Amino acid sequence: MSLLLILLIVLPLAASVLIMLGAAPRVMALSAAFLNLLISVALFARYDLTAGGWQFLSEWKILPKLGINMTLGADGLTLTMLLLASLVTLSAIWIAPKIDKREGVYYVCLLFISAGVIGAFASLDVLFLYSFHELALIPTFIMIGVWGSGDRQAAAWKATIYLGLGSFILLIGLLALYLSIPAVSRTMDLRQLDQMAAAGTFHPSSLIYLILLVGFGSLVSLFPFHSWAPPAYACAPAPTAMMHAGVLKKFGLYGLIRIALPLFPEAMHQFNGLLLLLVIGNILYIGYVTVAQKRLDWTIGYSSVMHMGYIFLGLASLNIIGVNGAMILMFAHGLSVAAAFALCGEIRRRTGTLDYSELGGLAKVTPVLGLLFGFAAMASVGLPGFANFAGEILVFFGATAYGPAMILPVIVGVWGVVISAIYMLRAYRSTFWGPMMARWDSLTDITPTALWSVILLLVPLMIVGFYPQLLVKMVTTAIPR
Amino acid sequence: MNLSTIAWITLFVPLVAAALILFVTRASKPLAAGLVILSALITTIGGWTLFAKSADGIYHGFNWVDFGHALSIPFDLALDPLSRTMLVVVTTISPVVFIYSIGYMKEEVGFARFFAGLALFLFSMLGIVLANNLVMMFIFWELVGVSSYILIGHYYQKASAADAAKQAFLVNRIGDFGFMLGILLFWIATGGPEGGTFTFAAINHPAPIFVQNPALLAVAVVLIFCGTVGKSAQFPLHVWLPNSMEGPTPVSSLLHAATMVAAGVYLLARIFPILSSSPEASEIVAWTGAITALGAGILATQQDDIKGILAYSTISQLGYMVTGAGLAVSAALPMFHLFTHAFFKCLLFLTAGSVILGMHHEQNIWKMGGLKGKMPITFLTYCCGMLALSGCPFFSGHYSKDLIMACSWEHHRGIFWVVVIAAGLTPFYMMRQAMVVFFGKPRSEHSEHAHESPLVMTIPLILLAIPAVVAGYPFFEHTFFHEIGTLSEPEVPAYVPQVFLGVFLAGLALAFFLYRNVEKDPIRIPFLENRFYIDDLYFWIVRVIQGGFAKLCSFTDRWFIDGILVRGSATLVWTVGFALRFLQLGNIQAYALFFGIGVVGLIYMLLHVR
Amino acid sequence: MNSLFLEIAVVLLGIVLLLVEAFSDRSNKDYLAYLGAAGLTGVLALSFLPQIGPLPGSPEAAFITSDILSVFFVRFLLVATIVTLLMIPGYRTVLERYLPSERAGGGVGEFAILPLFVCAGLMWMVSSIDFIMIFVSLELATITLYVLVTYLRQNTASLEAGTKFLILGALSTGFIVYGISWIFGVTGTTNILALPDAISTLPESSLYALLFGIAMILVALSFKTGAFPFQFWIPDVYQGAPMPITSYLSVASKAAGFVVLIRFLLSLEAIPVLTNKLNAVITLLAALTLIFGNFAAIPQTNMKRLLGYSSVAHAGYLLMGVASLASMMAIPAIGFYFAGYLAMTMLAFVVLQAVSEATGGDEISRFNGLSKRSPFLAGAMLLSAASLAGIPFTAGFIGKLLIFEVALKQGHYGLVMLGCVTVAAGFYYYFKVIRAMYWQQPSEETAIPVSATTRWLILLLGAGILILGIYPAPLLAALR
Amino acid sequence: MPTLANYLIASGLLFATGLGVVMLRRSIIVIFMGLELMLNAANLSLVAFSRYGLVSGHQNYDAQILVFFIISVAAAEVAVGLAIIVSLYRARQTTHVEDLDSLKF
Amino acid sequence: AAFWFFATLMLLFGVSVVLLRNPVSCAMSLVMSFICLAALYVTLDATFIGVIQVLVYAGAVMVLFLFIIMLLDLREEKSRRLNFGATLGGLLVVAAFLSILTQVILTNPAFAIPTPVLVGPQLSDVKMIGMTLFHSFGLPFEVIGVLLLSATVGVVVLSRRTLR
Repeated sequence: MSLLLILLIVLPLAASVLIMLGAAPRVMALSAAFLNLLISVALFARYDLTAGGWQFLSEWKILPKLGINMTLGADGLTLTMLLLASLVTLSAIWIAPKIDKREGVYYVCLLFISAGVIGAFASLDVLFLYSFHELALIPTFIMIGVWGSGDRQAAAWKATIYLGLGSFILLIGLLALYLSIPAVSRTMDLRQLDQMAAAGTFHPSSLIYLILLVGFGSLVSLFPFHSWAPPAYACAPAPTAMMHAGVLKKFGLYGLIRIALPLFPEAMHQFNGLLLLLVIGNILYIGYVTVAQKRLDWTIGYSSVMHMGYIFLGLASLNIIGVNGAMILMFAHGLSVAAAFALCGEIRRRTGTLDYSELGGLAKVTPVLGLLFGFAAMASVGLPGFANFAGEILVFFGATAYGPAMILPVIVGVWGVVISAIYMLRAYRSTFWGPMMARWDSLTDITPTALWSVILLLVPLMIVGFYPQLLVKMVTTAIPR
Repeated sequence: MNLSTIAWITLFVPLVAAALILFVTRASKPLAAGLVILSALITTIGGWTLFAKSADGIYHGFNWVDFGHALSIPFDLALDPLSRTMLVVVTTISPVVFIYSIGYMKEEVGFARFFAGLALFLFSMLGIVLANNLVMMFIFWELVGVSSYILIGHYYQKASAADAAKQAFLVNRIGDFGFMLGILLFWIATGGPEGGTFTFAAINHPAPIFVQNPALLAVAVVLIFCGTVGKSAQFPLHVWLPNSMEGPTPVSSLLHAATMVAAGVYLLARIFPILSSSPEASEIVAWTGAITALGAGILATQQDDIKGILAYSTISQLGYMVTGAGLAVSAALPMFHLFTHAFFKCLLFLTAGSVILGMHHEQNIWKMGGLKGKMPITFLTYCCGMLALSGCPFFSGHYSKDLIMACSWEHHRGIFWVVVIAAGLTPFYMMRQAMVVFFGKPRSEHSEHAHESPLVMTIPLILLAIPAVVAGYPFFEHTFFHEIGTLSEPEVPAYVPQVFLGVFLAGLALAFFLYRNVEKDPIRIPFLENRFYIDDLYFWIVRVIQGGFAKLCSFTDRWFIDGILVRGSATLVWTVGFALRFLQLGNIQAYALFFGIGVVGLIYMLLHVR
Repeated sequence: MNSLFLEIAVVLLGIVLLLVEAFSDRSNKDYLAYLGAAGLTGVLALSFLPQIGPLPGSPEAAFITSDILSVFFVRFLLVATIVTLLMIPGYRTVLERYLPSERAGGGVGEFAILPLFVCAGLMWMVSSIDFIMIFVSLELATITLYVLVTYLRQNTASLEAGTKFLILGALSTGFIVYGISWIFGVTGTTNILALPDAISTLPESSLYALLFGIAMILVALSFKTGAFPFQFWIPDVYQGAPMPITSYLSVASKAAGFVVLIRFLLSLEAIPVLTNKLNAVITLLAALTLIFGNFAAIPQTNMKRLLGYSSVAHAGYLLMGVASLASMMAIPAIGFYFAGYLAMTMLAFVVLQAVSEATGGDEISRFNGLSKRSPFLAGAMLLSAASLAGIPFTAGFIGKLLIFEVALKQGHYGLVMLGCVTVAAGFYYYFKVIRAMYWQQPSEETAIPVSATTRWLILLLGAGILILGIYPAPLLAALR
Repeated sequence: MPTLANYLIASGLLFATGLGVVMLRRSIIVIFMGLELMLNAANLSLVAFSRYGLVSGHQNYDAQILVFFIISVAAAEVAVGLAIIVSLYRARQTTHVEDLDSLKF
Repeated sequence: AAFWFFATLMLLFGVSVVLLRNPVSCAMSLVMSFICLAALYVTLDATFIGVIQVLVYAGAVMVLFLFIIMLLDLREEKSRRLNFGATLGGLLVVAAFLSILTQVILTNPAFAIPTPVLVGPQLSDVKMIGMTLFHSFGLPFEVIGVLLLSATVGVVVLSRRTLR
């Protein structure tokens, strides 16, 4: 029984308790995040690929009668997501600016989000998978409301209610799933669920899949359940946006991969048309919405919605290649969008505005910032050399392999790459290139802290981009046969 | 040191140089230049060694992605006659241009950034050359795209430069859209998850599906060809190349004349067997090339920017190559023209750069004049390049062009005549440029005080002038092309070469008499000056159609999905709550009344519901 | 030990305290509250001794039973009363402000003692199986509550609340009595457990009469449990009543009402002719209550009143459980929900009491910037709000989970869908408090004092919320 | 001889009258009287039931006991209620329901 | 005969409680209808209850009422504008209630039975009640006791002018 996973969850919580009791917030938070990164790297390295399957298991009995226990375990996908989570957490905490009001609350919120998402990824029990994710709801609400910018209150409300409703629908779906198990063997343990599904001993109604799709979908901002995301990300303080768009959002996809993929194969085939329709909505429609944006933060917010489309495309292709691509894309998008939001926040802190009409030519005064943003932008455009490209191309191969039904989605997807180039280059052009307003002459370039916390995100992105097989062989362990 | 090591080193040295500059020596100019040129020279040595040792074979690196049977994307280097020849071209021209750049960029800010960009480009270009499969090629294809983006946007403070860079990237992306689909189509056609592949070796044998269904094959090939259209600036995606002249001249010379834009043609040469196995596709390719050659030639006659003229001539020449690829019996033909063109066009751009420097960054030819005395070396080398380009006998360009002519006559008369006209235009606009720039009397005080460029720039000119003249001679033809495929002159009636010669002389003479000491262009055709209004048309499409659609989407997203569906339902709930709360009147009797109503209702329901 | 002793012990405790109060002349009457709490704790301890119900055949056996339901809810009521009593010292200043007393502390003593009698009444109520017993114990609790609600005699709000409570309460009494008489008239018995047999022998023709009686009883119980449209008294009375009494009303008396309702329905649901009818009625009540409680709470600005609406909302969720009584998990679910409900609601009230004590009002705006003025209170309120809204790792979440599970199991899909919407609404109005505490700036910076009792109370309740939320197994085992 | 139905209807009417008083009159005292009427209506029906529903020829005295309880409870209720009304009057100088609307919405 | 007489009388007085404006007269008619009710009890052979009824209601309760009315010296209800909506609603509810009730009663033959005769040598009413009360209803009786106690305390607390 390995305690490393529970340690991953406990460390942030412990740190936040200490902060509540008056320890120095930033120090505590940073050290917890750093330790977490170390642990997850260690886990990632120590995972036994030849054995595969679930490892580092540990279990606590919670409701044994109902077959609900807190079970932690990890396979390749989990570890990848944990790595993502701890990377982004550290970067987010590291890049957090000087907080003058209620510093403690700020870091406690961040740590809670981190703990929640880590717990969600590490849980083998569906109920805890869900519960841990909810842990982030209130902190996000508080952070956007207190330290956000722009029309932050409305954004916070919308996101909170939307996600609350979405996750409750999800809960209902999970309950329905649970109840559709023959009463003797009721359980929420993923492993047993998979076994049952593999053995064909239980066949949940495909309606449940739809409920789950709506529930998870609205957490992932699947079109048309996306309208909470852009304002929330645009208004949230950079670290929150990083955590939420980078990691938390991936939970919905993670859940679909873990639950829908193994348990609802027929249903997924049956409703693939619907899903593909929504995917096209995500890529094409949201893509063009993104093109129409006039502010940097909104552009990135919408782009993060659009890119979910590729991941869903990968899932919808229902084969090892596509799902693999989706998983890699989850990792890649998490890092790249986090970097983008981090730099967004840096720019906002310097200029106080992200309106294209007021920016321009900043590369002159903040060359390093410009360079980093260029990396982030190119990553999200899907340039080879970044993990995003690897993910996207795998998604395309997978989708192509699915069959003729995918012709249109694939064409749309490949065209989506052009769209994202359109808005990203536009964003870069109107932020960092072109003539610069005189009022920005005094801007200072990025601080070393911020520089390194962004590099922390970009380096893994490029490593994986150069050698995707590194992740491929990890995440493949999570793909149901 | 075995050959594969050499190959790998050759490929990665420039990347290392770029990385070093980026992370270590960003500050120092000489270090940056030194590193890059060093790496370039290493690649030169490597390239030539590989060529000399005729080190053919597949050098396996690692599996970039590997799902075993279902899909595996190997990262291999392919060395064969084709890639070796191309390798020589790239590795030979690059260091020369790099050296030239030292002089050209001396004064510039962002010197290091510029050289890092060049190194990155060299790496990606070599990647394209050595790639063994379509995906690898696509990867480096994108990378040259981004390096060209960086280099065009070197003067990012200039709005025009920034826009040009953006446009170049996007237009290429559009081409790559087709390229990607083509790759997918080839993969699925060759078996997809059941052992689909995309190594050139494999796809060049038509897959069974393609044999049964030639139309599908044509589609696949044309999709790949889209990549060429984008990268090699063929009509209708040619618009970016003239604008890319916003970049520093060495960039225009190396990327946008000699090597990168030729990658498209190289791609066609790579897939030549499959291309030629599909007549429809070949015809489409040929016509695209021909139209491009002609159109660009026409446009070149009315440009006033010294680099603009060259840019259009580049497009036109690329058109030749593409036509060649469409019509030839072997990949050697387009490659041959690519080969010769690389040298003389690179040379021409460098001379133009030297002129521009001499003119203190004045690019309008109508501000120049009478420079032949003031910058003799530049002038002479320019003449070599210009004659080679115009297809003057005994100059390299003549031979390659001649072959393309012959072959087009053999296969397709229509195309032949188009190409002939284009061939006639070339000497005309080149002569026009020469007359206006070098002859006559100065038209501005810049040209009064123009001066020859430093040795660091003139030596490269001389170095390039030599191959510009000789590169077409049979020796080179034999050395570099017989392994690729036959270049034997097809049997053509005597009038074909005569026509060719005739149009050459005609163009030359016409330009000579028209532009002999004139102050301003005697012929002004707005339709041509405005590039057939194609750019404006595209601009309009982007602004109105795409922009409009985007606005529409954003509007519906804001007001329908978010407005009505989301906020609407929220408001509904809020309203209901607000209304319900007014039942809570605070008056006991009201409560008693509701109570009574409740009682009656409850009893009634309990009694009568089934 | 005989379960009858518990109630009697509580009554005796009350009488003793009355005597003590009468013969001691200490002006500070807090010690009475503490004594009462201590005594009840003792009784609570007693309740964990192995107990037997009244001996079969003994006259009490006709009125009182000792089953899981009664055992659990007796303890529940004891805990609720203890918490209420511990709230009283913190409330003393308000009492002294509004009571016309010659010298300090006048009348405070009775305020601390009367809850004991209410508690006894409710304890009898939850363990009684006979309408006569139910009636008298209900009246014992209710009449005493009339007094307690009106206790702040010089505070018009309290008086108004008391009057409304009195009249509507008496009204419902009238109905329950009338209902009892009808059921007696038709079946010839007043014993709930005897009902099924009695009904089974009834002629078809007298079904309506029976239903009439049942309807009357349901009306009265809906009034107690605060189901729409009999919930109207709740927001007003909660807003006006003294804080500890409000929390007591919202937890204890509601629970007792639910227990009686459950007993009643359990005995009736077995009867085929009634099953569908009752099911339909309860489902409808649940739906209406959910809608009203949650939606009408959205625009509220007064915290106390908001909690009133929220208690209606929770009644709705509990009714969902009651509508699914057929499932054997229903009673554990409801019991668990109540346990969580006690912890989170009372926690909310304790914090609210401290805050309004310091700021002099119950509006939500009084919470502005609480996270600065007292992070402790803010954290506690955050926890309680989270639990009320049903965030995981709190008791509220597990409660909702179990309730929705049984509802799904019984196929109340409509209710479940409605439940989703109302839960979302709940997020809105509970988060309004969080918003006030964390987003808004405080009107003044001074820290809010928290007395030791309050602090411990908060810690206890908070721990309860978390423990129930993270490790619910033991309680559920106790309930099954 | 009157039948059980007659008594029931009588009690029902009385109950309804009480309800009417509660819903129509505005003086709290009178409303309170109405409530008393309702309780007594219940009593009447109880007694009637006990008289008509004989067990082994005797009246069913349970009902009468209940009546007895109800009367005493009612008495207590009246006492408390009137006390409340008195203190309300002392504070507000009114016994009018319409004056009690400070708590609403 | 007696039934009809007292029933009608009781109802008339009951209705007059609704109609009369003056609280005093309301109280008087209330007590009158209670006395009629007591009479009805007697017709149902529930003499003890009848007596209690007279004592408690006609005695204690009614005195209490009058006492309070005098104490607060409530004049006639100020004739405020009649709230038609409420009134109408109230009347409708009452009517609906009655209609359902009568329907319930009349449709049930079991209620149409004439008065059954009491058989056997029975102890007096009082004795029977006493016995049942103290034999089997001890527990509720205790509860009533507690109730009265706490009610007393409550009333004292509520109505003392000043508390000590």
